[in-house]
Amino acid sequence: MDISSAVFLLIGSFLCVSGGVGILRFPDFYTRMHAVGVTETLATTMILIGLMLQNPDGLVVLKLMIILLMTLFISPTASHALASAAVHNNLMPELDKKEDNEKETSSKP
Amino acid sequence: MIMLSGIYGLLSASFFVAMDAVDVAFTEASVGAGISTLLMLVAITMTGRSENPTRHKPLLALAVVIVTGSLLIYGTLDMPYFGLAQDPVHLHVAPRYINDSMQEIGVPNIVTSVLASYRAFDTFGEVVVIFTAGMGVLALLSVVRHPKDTAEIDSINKSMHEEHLILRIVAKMLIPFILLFALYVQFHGDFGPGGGFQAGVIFAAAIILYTMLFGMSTARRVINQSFIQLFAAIGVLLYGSVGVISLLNGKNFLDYSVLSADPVAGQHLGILLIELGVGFTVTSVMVIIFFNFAGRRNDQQNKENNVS
Amino acid sequence: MIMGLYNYWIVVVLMMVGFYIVIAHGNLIKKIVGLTIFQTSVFIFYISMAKVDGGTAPILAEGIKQYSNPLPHVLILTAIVVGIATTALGLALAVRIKEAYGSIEEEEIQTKDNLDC
Amino acid sequence: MLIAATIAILVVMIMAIVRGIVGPTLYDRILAVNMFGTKTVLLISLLGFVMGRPEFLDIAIVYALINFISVIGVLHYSDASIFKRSNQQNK
Repeated sequence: MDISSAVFLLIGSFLCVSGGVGILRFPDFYTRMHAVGVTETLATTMILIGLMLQNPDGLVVLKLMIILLMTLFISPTASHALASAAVHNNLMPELDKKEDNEKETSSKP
Repeated sequence: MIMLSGIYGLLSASFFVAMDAVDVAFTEASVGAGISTLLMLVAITMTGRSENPTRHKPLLALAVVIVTGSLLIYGTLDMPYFGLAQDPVHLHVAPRYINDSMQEIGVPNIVTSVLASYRAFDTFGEVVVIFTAGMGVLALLSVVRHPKDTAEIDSINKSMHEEHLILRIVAKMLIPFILLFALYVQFHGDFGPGGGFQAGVIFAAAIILYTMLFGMSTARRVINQSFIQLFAAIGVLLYGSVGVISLLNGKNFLDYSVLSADPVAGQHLGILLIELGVGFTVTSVMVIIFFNFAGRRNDQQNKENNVS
Repeated sequence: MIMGLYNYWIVVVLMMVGFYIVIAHGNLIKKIVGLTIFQTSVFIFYISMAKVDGGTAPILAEGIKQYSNPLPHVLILTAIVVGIATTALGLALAVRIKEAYGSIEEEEIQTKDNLDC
Repeated sequence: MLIAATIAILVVMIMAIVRGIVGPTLYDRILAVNMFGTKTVLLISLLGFVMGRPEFLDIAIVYALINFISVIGVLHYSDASIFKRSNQQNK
């Protein structure tokens, strides 16, 4: 039980950190959002499952399940709203600005 | 800049969790991160975001600040150390609350029992302050309603499936859950972190979410202004009348042991009632504040559009 | 051992940041932001005083001897909600001042006031 | 292991703050705040377990909800509004 919980927590932390590196290092808004939005849900799921395995007590697991469900609903919706706001207000991706494709490598996900 | 203040609210709430102040963290989570950020943002869009770069005398201000700060730091040298159990703060009334509240009040959450029973008169004062602030905002910002509301509601309903479809559907799924959760917080305050203040803010947050996504007029049709004002007053009156009932029964103001034959059961009932009063008042005052700010802003924008 | 006082220093620094914003900026909204920062520093001051080493949250449970001090928590809990209500009142005043004077800069408001007299 | 996860999340939160301060556009800042919020939810749940009283997950639930509401609110009322009916407002 402990080992599996530790594995889940480790995977979750790793995903979190990779998302954090992504938000720091990526060149423009859309790639940053890609980095965060993709890692966020899986990282949250992993960490919360790890916590559930730590304490298999009814009420605590129920509350963790609620948090998990909320995150699964909320975080993609927030990402969607943010991205559509950016598109709506004519924020151009980096690649469209530079018509020559020399910088392609900088935005590889 | 306001985004950073949002981060600040989030950060201070997690700090409060680390400091074991779960009730305070709960309040700060719902207030500091959500509503205060929103209010600041609405106020900034209404007043214009440009700032005059000329300051009074920044150097003088800096000097005053540094002198005051160093004096304060010098003053802290005599303060008790952080986290010691023998600090003077912990030696006077706190042991009594911690040791005796279970027999006297019968509520596991000491914060609730102190808030709603030992220091209920203080809390009554706070509720009245909140009520007065809400009325002040109402007096300052309320606008005359326009008769074209129904047209706007129709246009929102028509655009339902074109604009923000995902947001609206998800919000429709979330809002009942938020309201339910607020009720849980309201009535679970005796046993865990929670109570009237927090529940009120969460309730108001749900209504604010609805207002933002479905438009001001729709929300006003659900909750109209005079109804919500009545609600705010009912909260304060409920709180006060519990106190008056105990006065009439020959006990002190807000001494709940008369409410039932068994004193502890009376305390339970009293705490439940006044938490309900607090919840009513906080919800309706927050909603009043938000409605008036947002309504004023819509009004300003309509005027600008008509001019241009 | 003097490091045992660091919580007060953090509070003082935050408080001074808020104080500086209040006295150095002419913009009324900025002043209100400064006041909220000041307010939060006072909250942190109270809460950090309530902390007891080895104690947990003041909700009675079996097998726990040491609790943090519940009284400051009560005071701050109500103060936060009152704080947002009064901040809203201040913002409402700022909005009305903007409508009446066309500006929320302190100096411009004063010059306009002096012209009226 | 709980401690390690907590530290990882703290590091990520610092990264998000850096992006929130540096962030060239408004959207970067909102993104940073959103990320910060979800990480705070995780941090609070983890802290509850670290301190050995995991009953207080209610705060994390409130956080998840309020974070969503504030992101929507910011998108509604800032320059990044998605709710503009006519294009000339608010520019």
